Amino acid sequence: MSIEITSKEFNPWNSLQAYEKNLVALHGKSGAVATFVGTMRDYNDGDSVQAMFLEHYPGMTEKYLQKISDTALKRWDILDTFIIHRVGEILPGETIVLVAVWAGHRAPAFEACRFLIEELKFQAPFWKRETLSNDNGVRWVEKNTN
Amino acid sequence: MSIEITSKEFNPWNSLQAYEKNLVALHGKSGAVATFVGTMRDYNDGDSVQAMFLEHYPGMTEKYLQKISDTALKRWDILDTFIIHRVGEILPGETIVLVAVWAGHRAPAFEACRFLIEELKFQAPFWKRETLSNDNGVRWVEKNTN
Amino acid sequence: MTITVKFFASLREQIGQSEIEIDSAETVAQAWAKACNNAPLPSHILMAINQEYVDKNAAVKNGDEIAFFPPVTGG
Amino acid sequence: MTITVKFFASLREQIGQSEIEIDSAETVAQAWAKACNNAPLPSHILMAINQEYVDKNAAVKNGDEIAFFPPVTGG
Repeated sequence: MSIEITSKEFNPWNSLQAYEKNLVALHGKSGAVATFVGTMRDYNDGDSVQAMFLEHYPGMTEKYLQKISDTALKRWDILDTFIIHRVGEILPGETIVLVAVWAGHRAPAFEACRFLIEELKFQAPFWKRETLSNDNGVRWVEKNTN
Repeated sequence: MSIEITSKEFNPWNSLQAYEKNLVALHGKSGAVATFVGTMRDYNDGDSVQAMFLEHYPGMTEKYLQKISDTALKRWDILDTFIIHRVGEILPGETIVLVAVWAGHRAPAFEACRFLIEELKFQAPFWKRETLSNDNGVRWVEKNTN
Repeated sequence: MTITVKFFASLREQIGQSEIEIDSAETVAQAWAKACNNAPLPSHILMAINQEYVDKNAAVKNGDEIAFFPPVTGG
Repeated sequence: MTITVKFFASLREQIGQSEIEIDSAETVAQAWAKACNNAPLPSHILMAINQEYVDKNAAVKNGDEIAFFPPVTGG
């Protein structure tokens, strides 16, 4: 299991490739990997967005992501979980979050992956502040959508 | 949209990275990517498996994967789909299938990804023949599990 | 014109051939009977005409490619 | 010993500070009142003690780290 909070841009597919290289114990055991990648869009709520700042609560964020990863590993028959979340200044097209789940079979992989991203979005202490295009100012995103 | 049948080993994360480089039109529009990767296990149905051969029906396979991709693009609010399926001789740990779906939001990405892998597994004309370990012979997998 | 009948996977191995040509057939079931010397059509077998799933009563025309195969196990 | 009270995101901007130290409080609600000059606690605000979610009646002890923040919007 791994949890990473980073202020640097990352390519999710590179990160997955690097992470899997260390999953030697899963070779031949893992039959399914479900992943979710969240990317910054250049629009939100009908407005054009130029940039975003992602604030977080250092310490609590890691604790919370650890907790939901533990819950997923207990609740489903899965082999491993991997989460990376970006913080700081972000531009459209850049990756915000990566969630990956390895399992013997596909149903628990999908279910645990969906669980992790939903818990993360509704409970992990991150906040988005958008800088709108055309000098339309800055605003905090008030809540996540379903 | 892309569908690929290949007899060569592929790394799904490399393939995704290469494919995304050409998705320039989705830059800033795609907010969610859900992917599923199916990998060969070294066990099945209680037996140790040494190798596998994946037969398919050339022509019908491509047609069928095209059809389910079209269905997904009509049924959900998604931006693009990508499927790669391996055929021929495969060893444990190697990737069998990759399904990826790009969307503005996560719910349709997850749902369409799950739809594609389920339709593929239960309808696309591929057949697995396993070579068991310890000279325990060869057998055709009789049906896919849920 | 002829009709091409294809077999895949375990069925191909049982039949011992991957492809048989027959000169005519009205339905898929009849094509099976002609290609397989009137052996009964196994109940779990899937069928396609020109690479589209059909049932055993589907009509066949000259030049068609018919396929019979066991339940699929890809992915 | 003191109690550290932290604020995040839009709430941090409204309060104008990211961290305030108070000398004592019995509950989270009381810590809010002390740190914010008895301003009413906004109804949608989330609270944590030592980085675990709690409700406003949770008991506070010396040395605790208390945090108030708006609904989260990560992912």
